[in-house]
Formats: sequence, structure tokens, C-alpha cells
Amino acid sequence: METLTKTKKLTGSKAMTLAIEQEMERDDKIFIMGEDVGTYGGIFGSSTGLKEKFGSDRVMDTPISETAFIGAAIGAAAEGFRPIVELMFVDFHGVVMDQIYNHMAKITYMSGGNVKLPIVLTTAVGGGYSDAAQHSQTLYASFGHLPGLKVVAPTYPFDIKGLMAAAIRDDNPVVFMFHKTLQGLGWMDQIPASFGPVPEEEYTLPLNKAKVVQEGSDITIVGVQMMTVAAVKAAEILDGSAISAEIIDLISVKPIDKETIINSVKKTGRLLIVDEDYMSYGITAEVAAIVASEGFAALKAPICRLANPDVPIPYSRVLEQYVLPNSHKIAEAAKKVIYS
Amino acid sequence: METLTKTKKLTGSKAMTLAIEQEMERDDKIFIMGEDVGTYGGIFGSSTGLKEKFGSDRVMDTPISETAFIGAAIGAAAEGFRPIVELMFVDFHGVVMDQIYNHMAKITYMSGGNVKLPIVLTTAVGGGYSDAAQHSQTLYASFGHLPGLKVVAPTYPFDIKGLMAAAIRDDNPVVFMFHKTLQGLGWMDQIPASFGPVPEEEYTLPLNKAKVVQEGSDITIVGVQMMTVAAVKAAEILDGSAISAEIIDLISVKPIDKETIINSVKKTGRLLIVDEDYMSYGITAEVAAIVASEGFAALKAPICRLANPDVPIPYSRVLEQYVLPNSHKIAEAAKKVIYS
Amino acid sequence: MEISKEHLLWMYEKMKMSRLFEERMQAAYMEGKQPVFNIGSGPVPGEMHLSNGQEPAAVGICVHLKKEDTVTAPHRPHHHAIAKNVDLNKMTAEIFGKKTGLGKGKGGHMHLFDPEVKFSCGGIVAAGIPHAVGAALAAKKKGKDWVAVSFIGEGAANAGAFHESLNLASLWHLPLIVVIEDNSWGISVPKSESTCVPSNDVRAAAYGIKGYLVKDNDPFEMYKVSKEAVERARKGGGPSIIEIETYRFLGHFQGDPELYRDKEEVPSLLKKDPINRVMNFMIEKNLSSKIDFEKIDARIAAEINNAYQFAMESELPHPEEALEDVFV
Amino acid sequence: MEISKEHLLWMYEKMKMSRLFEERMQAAYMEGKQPVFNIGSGPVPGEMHLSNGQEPAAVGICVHLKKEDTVTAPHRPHHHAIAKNVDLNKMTAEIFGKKTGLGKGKGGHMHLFDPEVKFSCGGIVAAGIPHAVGAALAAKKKGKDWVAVSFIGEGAANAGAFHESLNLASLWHLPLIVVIEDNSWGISVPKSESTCVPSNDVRAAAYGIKGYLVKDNDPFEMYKVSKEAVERARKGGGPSIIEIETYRFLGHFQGDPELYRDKEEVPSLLKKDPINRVMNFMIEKNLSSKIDFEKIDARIAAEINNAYQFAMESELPHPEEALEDVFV
Ligand SMILES: Cc1ncc(C[n+]2csc(CCOP(=O)(O)OP(=O)(O)O)c2C)c(N)n1
Ligand SMILES: Cc1ncc(C[n+]2csc(CCOP(=O)(O)OP(=O)(O)O)c2C)c(N)n1
Ligand SMILES: [Mg+2]
Ligand SMILES: [Mg+2]
Repeated sequence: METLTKTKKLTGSKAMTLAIEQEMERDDKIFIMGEDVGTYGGIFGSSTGLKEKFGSDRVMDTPISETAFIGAAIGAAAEGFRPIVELMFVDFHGVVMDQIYNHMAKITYMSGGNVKLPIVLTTAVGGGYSDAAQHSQTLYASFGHLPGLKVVAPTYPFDIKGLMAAAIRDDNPVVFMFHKTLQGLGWMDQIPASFGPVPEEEYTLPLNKAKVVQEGSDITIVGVQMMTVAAVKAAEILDGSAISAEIIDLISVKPIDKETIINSVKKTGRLLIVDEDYMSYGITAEVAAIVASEGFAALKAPICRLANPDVPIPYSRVLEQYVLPNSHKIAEAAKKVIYS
Repeated sequence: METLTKTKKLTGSKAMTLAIEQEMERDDKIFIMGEDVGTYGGIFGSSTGLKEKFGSDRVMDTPISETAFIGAAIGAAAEGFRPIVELMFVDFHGVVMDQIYNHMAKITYMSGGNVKLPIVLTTAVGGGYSDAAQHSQTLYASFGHLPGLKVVAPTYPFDIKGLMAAAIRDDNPVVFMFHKTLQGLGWMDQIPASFGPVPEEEYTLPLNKAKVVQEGSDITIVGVQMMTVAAVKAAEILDGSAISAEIIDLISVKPIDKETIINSVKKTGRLLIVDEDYMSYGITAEVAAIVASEGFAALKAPICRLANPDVPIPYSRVLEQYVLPNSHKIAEAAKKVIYS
Repeated sequence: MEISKEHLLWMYEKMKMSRLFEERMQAAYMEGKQPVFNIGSGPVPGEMHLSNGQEPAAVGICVHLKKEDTVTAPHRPHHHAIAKNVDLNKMTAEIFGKKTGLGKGKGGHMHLFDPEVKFSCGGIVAAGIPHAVGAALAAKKKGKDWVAVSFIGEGAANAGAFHESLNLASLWHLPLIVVIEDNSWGISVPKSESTCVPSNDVRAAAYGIKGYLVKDNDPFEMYKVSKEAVERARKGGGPSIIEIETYRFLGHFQGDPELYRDKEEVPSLLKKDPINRVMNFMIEKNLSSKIDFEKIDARIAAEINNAYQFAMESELPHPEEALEDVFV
Repeated sequence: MEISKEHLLWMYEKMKMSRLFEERMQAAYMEGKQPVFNIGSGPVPGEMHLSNGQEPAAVGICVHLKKEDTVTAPHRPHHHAIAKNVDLNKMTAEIFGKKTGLGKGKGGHMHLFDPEVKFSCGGIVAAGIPHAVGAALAAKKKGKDWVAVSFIGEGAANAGAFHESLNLASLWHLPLIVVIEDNSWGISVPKSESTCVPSNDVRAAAYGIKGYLVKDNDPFEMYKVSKEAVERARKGGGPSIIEIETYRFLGHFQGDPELYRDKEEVPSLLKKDPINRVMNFMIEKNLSSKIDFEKIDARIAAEINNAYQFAMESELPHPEEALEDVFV
């Protein structure tokens, strides 16, 4: 990484499309399919400019037929192509989950490794802008629970680019979840985290690694995407109370990078997990269970979980903000872990 | 319960259909829809004899159109009916998950409680008989993760009957998972647990309660359905090593009965969770997280998780048996928790 | 076919109400989103799909419906809701996220439920069709002559739920009518790049049912074919498909840059405003006068004003109410 | 249309091979399941869907296919696999759960993958159609004249995936052929209670493509219409639907009590065995003799014997191999 000198400040969206562009130039077996990925460039900017550059044969708009076109990605991948296929909002997974989890995820296994499916399934996740119960979910765990999929959910532009390149080059199906707010789109909330330095050169990052984004000694806070961003803000608040938080950006939802998390807890003795997804059977559950079984000795206090309290995401801003974790709730929770 | 004197020994299947029959007699708004639920009586005996008794208007065979007929259950329920609708194998949920989790589960909430959907979604779960990757799953957590659904997975005939009656009477959508092997069908493995005393009279059981099926003092073992059965067997093995295991049958996958579990761990200090579902983001995760956060002080040892190790369910018997937990693996794991 | 003055007026009023409601909504939506557009800001956040231009689809069939008939609508639901007599105050309040809204602020613009008039909508393309099948099944089970109408866009006719639902409804002879609003676009994808047939009425053949095509957003023709379809359904004659070529005057959602469509398209569509068409027809036929319409418009404007007033003055929910209503 | 002797013989051989393979499978499946049937017991556990009687559907089209053409099959896949020249040894070994199987014992009877001949199948109704669309898309992208054939049952024609796939394939002019084997039943549900049209070829109208109906399990007619459909697809003429009325001689799966079907049905179907039909035709036309067929049958029987021998003698996988192959 050290040798990558020429960097630009890019949004998440630009980092994502730059990676795809570089890969598509390198390998003509890569093509993109999805609703509004062509002229529109992806509702959440996941393919901006790519149709202009590569033409409509390689950047294909589809009908609203997720089962057909995501299923077709499987058939095309088995034939040697490397499709990038977009499920516009992760919330729509329910119309096509069979193709994803029973076929895309299992064919390699069921064929004894004889069929490889190099597919990147991109999908937009996340709420916070009042898009209500059917357009605001993250559903990290709905994908993480099922075997045969690598699932990544990067936060910062640098990671987005490197992970997208890695996802495309991987010979297995990778679910690439990009967070709407972290795309740095002009028509959404503008947050600093959605904009950052990105090397122009090609590089890849490991698909299965978490990252310590900030070191600390009193408590480990694990987050992903917007919850990582919120945790970093919370750490500033905690700083004011002389609490030193170590922040881990999960990045890989499946598999979870146990080592990074457990090593951190060994240092801090305390663990708070924050998730924009639903509480039950979510990231907070899996990370807590890993530490309670494999890092138990290091724990000095009960593990704390902060997530959507198992309700559909409400529309009205006051309600939505109530159910979503944020930096203040994180700081409060962290204090509780430490002082009680 | 004490007053229910007249009992019969019934299979899981008979207990299930008896409950449905009694409810259908009581309330003519109840009807059944699904593939092969009519003349065939349900591939796994979930509606045996009911078409003969109630006719094809109330026990309706459907085309292989899960989205249409499970979605239709929503529309009919909104109109005052109380449909029981069957998803033949839980493995097929991916073709209809949108109707289930975005609509059935959320409409009550999105309507501010103005629309009620009294639906029972029945579905067969479980492997162990070499039906391979697309017909052997339990997917407890895939349903437990998403808000708006009550999810039960009873083990013994007594509980099956009482929970089915309760599910039908509940004004909310209930996912009723019945385990194929626990139905006591003539053409599958015959196991004693699939046969048991059931009161003939009508009764209901709470949808949200776990049950201590065997008391013990050294370790708490939490299971559900076939894993409860395996845990009970494991307890016998452990008995030989003078280890006293307390066995909890989870029954309710969502919500999880925290109290029963934590109270048990307070007594035993040790926890082993066993699941036929996939490890990551599964029951072992959620139960471990609950205890590591809300019952932490009681824990004397790391929590132990035993589940399918995140691989699709393989076909070949030797492979499938390798990935499924069983009584021996449970006993081994319990010993490890206690002695290390 | 002669359309009664009463029905013509009803259609005009509902179209106008929908139009005025949405014009006001367009403005309300932009509040707090200027000078910099931010989808999450202002009194009406989230996505906003308006139906200006598509009113004939809704009124042409809803004029034949009763309170007991069911309507399911998609993500672009205001014209249908208004044509189905959804409570305007509660609907507006819902879109403003208020406690007095149809869903106590939990649903929002894409999730409006008014069980009083059997109206619902949702944000997942084609997902409302099975619900309408269920309502039609319920009507049949009850022995009522009630029908269920499911509105979808032309893009939704390529979703699996469309096929499964129509097969089931035809198989069971259910009183279902699927109205396909062909506004030429599924977000940025033109119909010619999403549907393999020129019009979806031909798909009726796949279900052994009747299919209708209404050209050029014609409210009168929509009235006519809908009458036939609804009557047949009430009599147990089973489902129908009606496709209507309609116009999307605005972007897919508010804030849509619409770079994908020809700059000429909207101006040319606007010339064929269906509301004026009904008004002019009635004036020509001496059924009503300009003055009548001015009065009607004023009344509607007042009604809408009330609804917005009600919505704006209503209280926001208490944050903790987010935890309620998951179950009844 | 004249069918060459070579093609007739090919069809006969493949049908016979499928039949003998399955008769042997029927016996192997029952091993360890007597006197008490237990689906999980014996050398071949799990569900077992046999296709006896349905052979014409597979051979009538596969005779026109090349190695580079793709076939996707459903839960009842043996006749298709054999007609597509799937490695018989490895396929049999897979069904016996052996390490030498197509999927190293991980897939089983419903999940056979032979990428060498571009064959796959799966246990989810209609789910293979989109995969065939993808293969057809790949062929088009590569500029090859390869086609993709997706076999489904008549029950699957009511699943959403059918509709979405055909719309997409027609829209993109892909070389896809969907073959619908109408064996009258979807498990216990008769076609008349699952599909709202008498035959699914009419559904071609919904996609602006050609639909064919082959009556009475006719292998010659299946050959003929398939030839046309395959040739058109190769030339860029887009997809087709072929429905063939076929016979299910056995239960839905082995162990099916078949209480739902008339006891007369199977005996009357058995009289019309399509394999005999081809044989008798060739004998009548003096294309082959009884003796020729006896020789062929003996050769096939030996081949099948070898395959079963191979399967039975092969080693089981090591238990820990269960953890391998999740990813490549
Ligand atoms: C299953 C599903 N896929 C995709 C979307 C995203 N989406 C919302 S509206 C829309 C276009 C719908 O087009 P059409 O059905 O023609 O309706 P219109 O917007 O033109 O009224 C799309 C793709 C969705 N909501 N649901
Ligand atoms: C999505 C889905 N729904 C239900 C099933 C269960 N199932 C397996 S085969 C079958 C019947 C299929 O009928 P048909 O398509 O006519 O094929 P056939 O068995 O007659 O060959 C059913 C309902 C399934 N495998 N997948
Ligand atoms: Mg449209
Ligand atoms: Mg069939």
C-alpha cells in the first residue's frame, strides 16, 4: 500500500466506479446488469459514467425482474463471464433470495468445486433519510447467515475501491453492500466520511479483514459502515470523558474477522457492538457470541449491543431517529459499559 | 394444564392437525392454502384428513406460485379471514421472502396498528435424511432476524398442539416451523420424541416461552427441535460422567425467552447452545449474545456454540452427519465447557 | 358509450383533487430542500413519487367501485388513494409523518393503509397484486360481488408476482382487475427496453382472460373498458388486465434529474392534459360551464388546503411510539 | 419431416438408457428401505424423482444439441442428463454419495453439475430457467450460435421465474428454449388445478415468441418442433416455448403413495410406452430389426452396469471434506 502515491479525494460512489472501470478495462469478461445501471448510472451512483465508457453491451439496463437477471448472472458466470449485478435496494432481496442463497451461494459447493461463479452482487443499504420500512434496511445478517457468500460492507472510499477490485477478482460470489449515505451523493446528507483519499492505481484489499480505525484502551467499539462513522464521532465525545475507545470497522460481514476483534478486546476488556440492522440475530449477536466463546477470558464487563430494536424502520423522522443508533447513544452505552 | 385429563398418544403430525381441526371447527374464517395440502394432506402431514373433513373450499391446493398464494393470504387476512398458509419446505422461502418479511411482517406496523393480519405460515424444516442443500435447512434465524413475525419451532407433540392453537388464535402473523423428523411420519426416521401424550381438549400455550425440559446444575444446554432431542440424549451420556445438564427447549425462535435462559445460566454458570441451522448469525449467536450481555455475571466459563459450520448441507450421509450436531458432539462439547 | 354527467364530474373532481394535492405536495416536498437538495430534509422527507398526468387510470376505474371493493396501489399511490376516497386529512398527515396520519407516521407516502375504504399501497414493485388476489378470494369466499383492483406500472408487468397472481386469479375465477399504467418509463428504463411485447393486454392470453388496451391516456375509454371489466368480475366472470398508455409529467421521483428522457417529451405530453380534456368535453357538450368548474376547483382547493392544514398542525409522534404497533 | 436413422437410433438409445438407468435406480433406492420404508436409509437416501415415461421430452430436443449448448433441468433430471451426455459414471456415483461423483457427493440426485457438457439441475421449481437465460446471454455475448434449453414441469410454468425469464430472453433475443414437460401432475395437484390455460404454448403470446404443443408424448413431433426452435434460436431468432404432453409412469417421488391419482391412469399410460413406439416405428420402416435393438439394449445395459459398479465401488468422501468447496 505504501507505494501507492498518487491519490485523489473521491466520494464513495466515485471510488466504487473507479474500481469497476479499472477492472472492466483489464478484463472484458466483466459486465454490469441491473435496473437503471445504464443511462442513469445507478440510482445510488454505483455505475456512473460506465455505460458511456463501455457501451450498453457491457452495462445493461434490465427489466424489473430480479429473479431473471440475477439468476442470469449465475448462468453467465458459469459460462466464464464475471458479472457485476445490482439489486437496487437490499430491501428487495426477498423477491430474489432464492437465486442468491440457494443457487449463487451453493452451486460451487454442490458441484464439488467444479463450477465457479465469479459474481459481484452489489446492493445499496441503509436508512436515516425517512425512506421507511421497505427502503431503509441494511440486512447485513440476512446475507451473513447463509453459507457460500462473501459479504462485505465497506465504509470509507479507500476501502470501497480496494474491496470492489478484490470482489471482482475473486472467483466466488461476493455480496458488496454499499451504504447510500457513504456514496457521497449530491442529493443526500453530506458527511465527511463519504469523501476521502483514494489511490488512482489499482489495488485490492482483503475481503475478510476488519480494520482498527482508531486505537484505544478502555473499550472496543465494533461498527460497520454508518455505525463505524457514528462510533468515531462517539469516540470524540468519550474523549471528553477521558475514555479511550478503540474503534473497529467490521468491513467483512461474512466471514467476521475474529482475530482483529478478539485482539482488541484482549487489550480493552470491554466490548460494545453497534449495528444499523435489526438487533436479533444481527451483527451484535454474532460478534458478541464470538467474543463470549473465543475471547471470554478477556472480558471485564458484560458485552453491550446497540441496534435497531426489532421494529420495522418507521417513516417519520422522529421515529426513525429513535430506532437508529447514533454517536450519542453509542457514547452513552460505552459509558455504561465502563461505569457499571 | 392440570385439568386436561383425557390424553392420547399422538405423533407430531397428528397433534398439529388436531389443533387445526379443532380451530377450524370453532372458527369458519380459518382456511388452509398451500401446495399439496388438500388430497395429499401436506407432504409432511401438516393437514392430513382436513380436506376430507372441511372440503376443498377451506383446504385449498395451490399452484407452485408461492408469491401469489402467500401474498393472497395477506389480502385475505386483511379482509377478516385467518389463513393458514404453507410454504412446503422452508428452503423455498427465497422465492417469497418479500411477501413474508416486507408485507406480512410489516403491514401492521406501517398501518399504525390499523391492519391486523392473523396468518399462520406453516413450513417444514430440518435435515438429517440426505435431502441435500436445498431441502434440509432449518433457517430459524432467517426468520428470527426480521421484525414483525412471531416464530415458533416446537419439538414435542404436546407443544405442537398447544402452540398451533395459539398461533391460529393470535391476531399477528406467526411462522410455525415444524420439523420433518418430529412429525412422526411413517416413511421417515422413527424417533420416540415424535410421539407423545396430547390432551384431546383444546388448549393453547404461550408463543414466547422456552421450556426447561430437564433440570440440572452443571451446565445449561439450549436447543430447539431436533437439537433439543439430541441434547436430552446427550444429558444421559453426561449423566454417566456425573455431569448434570439442564436442557432448555427454545420453542420460540422470536422472541427468545431471555428470562428462562438467564435464570438457568444463573444456576449452572455454563452455557452450550446447539443449533441445526448455520452457525453465523444463528440461534447460537443470539442466545450467546443475550447471556453475554444480560446474564454475564453468572457465566463461569466461555459460552460454547455448536451448529452447522457455515457450509451448505451436503448430500452424502457421511458428510451431512459430519456437519449436523448430535448427542455425542453435544456431550463432548459440554465436557469441554466444564473441564477446560 | 354515454357517460353520465355525474360520473364525468366525479372523474373530473378526483383528477383535479389528485393534481392539486400533488402540486401542493411538490412544493411541500421541496421545503427544507433548497438551495441544496437533501432527500432527508424538510417536512416531507424520503422518496416522493408523484402521478401528475396519470389520473385517468385511477378515476376511470374507481368511478365503478364501491367502498367494499379493494384497491392496492404501488409506490406512486396518491391518485389511486384519492380516487378510492382515502381520508385526505389522514393521508396528508401520514406523508408529513404525523401521529394523526393513517399509519401514525410509521408508513409514509409509499405505505398508506386505509382499511375503511380498503385501500393499501406499498414500495415493492408488483407486490400489491397478490394482496388484491387475496381480497378477491375473500370476496368470493364471502359470496359478495366485491372486486379487487390492483394498480401497477408497466415496469411491474415483468415481475414474477404479476404472472403468479394472474394465473391464480384466473384459475380460481376471482374478481381481480390488474390495471397497468404504462407511463413509458420504469425510472429511467423505457418500456421498449423492459417489456418484450408492445402492450401488456396481449398477456391476457396467457391466462385465458380478457385484456384491454386504452390508448393515449383516454379517460373516457378507460371508463368504458373498466366498466365492462368490473361488471364481469362482479358477476363471477373472472379477472381482466387493462393497460392504459398514460403520461408521467414529472420525474420518477422528485429530484430526478431526468437526464434519460428527451427534453421535448414532457412539454408535448402536457399539451394533452387529461383533466382539461374532461373539462373541455363537458363544456362542449354543455354538461357544465366554465363557471361550474371554477366553483368545483375552489371547493377542491379548500378541501386540500384543509388537509394540509390538518397535517401541518398535527403533532409529531412521540419518539418512543416507534416501538409500538409491531404487533396488534 | 423425415428423421434420419441415425437420429432415431440416438433417441432410442438415450431413452432406453434413461429407462434402464432409472429402473436400476428404483431398485437401488429401495435397498435398505425394506421392509420399513425410511427415506434416509440405504445407499441412495433422500428424495428420488424418476422420469420413466418422460423420455421423449429430453431426447427429442437434445438430439439437436451440441456439447456447447447448455441444459438446465429440474428436480427430475436423469433423462435430461443422459440425453445431454452427462458422464454416467460420475452421475451415478454422485447419486450414491460418493467422492467420485460429479459433486464429490455434495450435490446428490437433485443437484448434478457437469460443466463438461454444460448440464446442471436443481431442486427449486423454475429456478433453472434464469440460469439458462444467463447461458444464452453468454452465448450471444460470445457471438456463438449456442443455445440454452431449460426443462421444467408444467407446474413450474406458474412460477414467477418462468415469466421473468421469458420476458427477458425475448427482450434480449436470446437463444433460449423452455421445454415444459406436462406430465399432468405437480406432485398431487393436477394441471387443471394449477394452470389456468389448457396448454402453456399459448403463453408464448405474452412474450411475442413462438409456442409449440406436442401432444401425446410424441417423440417424432418433439423432434420436429425442437429442430425448428433450436435452429431459430441459433440464427438469432430468439426464444421459444415447447410444451409436451408426457407421462409420469411412477409416483412424484419414490415412496409416493399416489392416493391422489386414479388407479387406471398408469396402466393406460404404460400401454403407450414411447420407447416401444420408436422401436416399433423403426422396425416397421425396416430401419432396424428386433435383433439390432437387442444388441443395443445389451450394450446399454452393460454401460449402465458399469456405471453402477463404478458408483458402488467408489469410496465415500471423508467426513471432513464436508468443509471443503464452499469457495473455490
Ligand atoms: C422488486 C422491486 N424492484 C425494484 C424496485 C425499485 N423501483 C421502484 S419504482 C421502479 C420503477 C417502476 O416502474 P413502473 O412499474 O413502470 O412504475 P412507475 O414508476 O413508472 O409508475 C423501480 C425499479 C422496487 N421498488 N421493487
Ligand atoms: C419453489 C418451489 N416450490 C415448491 C417446490 C416443491 N416441489 C418440488 S417438485 C414439485 C412439483 C413440480 O411439478 P412440475 O413442475 O409439474 O414437475 P414434475 O414433478 O411433474 O416433473 C413441487 C411442488 C419446490 N421444489 N420449489
Ligand atoms: Mg412506468
Ligand atoms: Mg408435472
